[in-house]
Amino acid sequence: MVRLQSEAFDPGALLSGFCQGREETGAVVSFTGIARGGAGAVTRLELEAYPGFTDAEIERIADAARTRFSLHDVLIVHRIGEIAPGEAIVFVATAAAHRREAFEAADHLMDYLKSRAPFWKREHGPDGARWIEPTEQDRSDAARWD
Amino acid sequence: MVRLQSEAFDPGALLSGFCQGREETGAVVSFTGIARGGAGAVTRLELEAYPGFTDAEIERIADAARTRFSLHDVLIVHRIGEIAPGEAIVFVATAAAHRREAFEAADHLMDYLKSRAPFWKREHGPDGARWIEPTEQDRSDAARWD
Amino acid sequence: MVRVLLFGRLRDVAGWRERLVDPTPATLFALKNRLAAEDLALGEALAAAGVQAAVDRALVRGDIALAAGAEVAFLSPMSGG
Amino acid sequence: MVRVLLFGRLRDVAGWRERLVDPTPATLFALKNRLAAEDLALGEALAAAGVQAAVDRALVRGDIALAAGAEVAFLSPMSGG
Repeated sequence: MVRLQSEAFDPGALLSGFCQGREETGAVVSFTGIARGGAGAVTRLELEAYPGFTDAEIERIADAARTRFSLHDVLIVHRIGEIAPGEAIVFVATAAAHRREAFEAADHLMDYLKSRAPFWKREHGPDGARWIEPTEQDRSDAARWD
Repeated sequence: MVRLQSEAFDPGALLSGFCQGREETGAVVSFTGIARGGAGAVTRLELEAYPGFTDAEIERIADAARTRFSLHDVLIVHRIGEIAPGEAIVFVATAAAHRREAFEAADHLMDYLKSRAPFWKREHGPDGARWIEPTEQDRSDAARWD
Repeated sequence: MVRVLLFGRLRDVAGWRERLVDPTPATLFALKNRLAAEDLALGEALAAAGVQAAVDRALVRGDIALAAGAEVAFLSPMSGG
Repeated sequence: MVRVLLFGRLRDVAGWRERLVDPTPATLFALKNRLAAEDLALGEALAAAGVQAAVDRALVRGDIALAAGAEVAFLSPMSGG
């Protein structure tokens, strides 16, 4: 399931729900991305999605990952709107029979989300605002799975 | 922190606590290992540790991972005693500035725990009990980090 | 009439995020030309590397005919999540 | 006197998980010999591949002198977590 939401969320509550009632899932991996304050350089993050497009794109990647890594389940929750340092931006959880698939799927989904998912992100700080683009590292991380 | 406990735990509650108050941590990865029922073949798992030895060994590996992967924090909770299918056996969480380190550290710690950590594990099922040893896959996974 | 949406930097350049363009331009390129004629800076920004277009929420490469009521989005280079 | 602990399969073989051995054997090997003399099956199991020993919670390779009050653990091949 893929969810974009402007409300803050508790990654632990998401993980609890995701782990429930799994008798044949051996491995659950979660990734939580947290907005960093950069020691005061960033006061807030602004994240925009194109509703109906961004979620459909992510859903497509999640479906492909489900097949590629034999996942039992996958959950992606992404914040949009204004995000304060210390708040969770993204939560990805993957469930599989064995740990290798669960780790690789979560790793892969995060590489995709960080470099190719259709979001527009701006950092606000004491010196004004700036648009963020994926780093070279983000791009080469994502290319590992192509 | 490393904790061995006989009480069941909620991985989500552990993740919530672990994520709190982190303004400079960009990435938290968690792994939850769940006891599988094997479609009825396993009715319960029995896991034994050597208190004062097992926890010290795991602590040593956690400390090494903290340095090797520049972790901000690491938490390992491991069940001992009797475990029912669907219950969490192990929870590992890693916090780092960036996702690559957090993923690799969690992956590494799990490979260690699955193949080399001093536990003795027995599966109980309708056909009796059998001792479990690491699989070839577990051993070669762990050797990736040597 | 088509609905035009701007995302990311493009919005800063144009000073708007959404508007209606009437009558319906025949094609995507015709729409771009019309926006550029009204706002040179936006025209340049739309032509910049990495800017993509989506028609009715599907990415489009090259030109494409526009139907009345279409939703056309111009997407600045994406930031990732 | 030393405290002897068995883990994993070794316990199934011996039928006990913990006992005191008195007087204190001079070395680890002397302790093993004494256990083997009392229980042949346990002696064989202790000599099997992959069985390790820990004295006072530190792994030991080869022989080592034992002090009175030492805790000696014999560890079957570990299962992992």
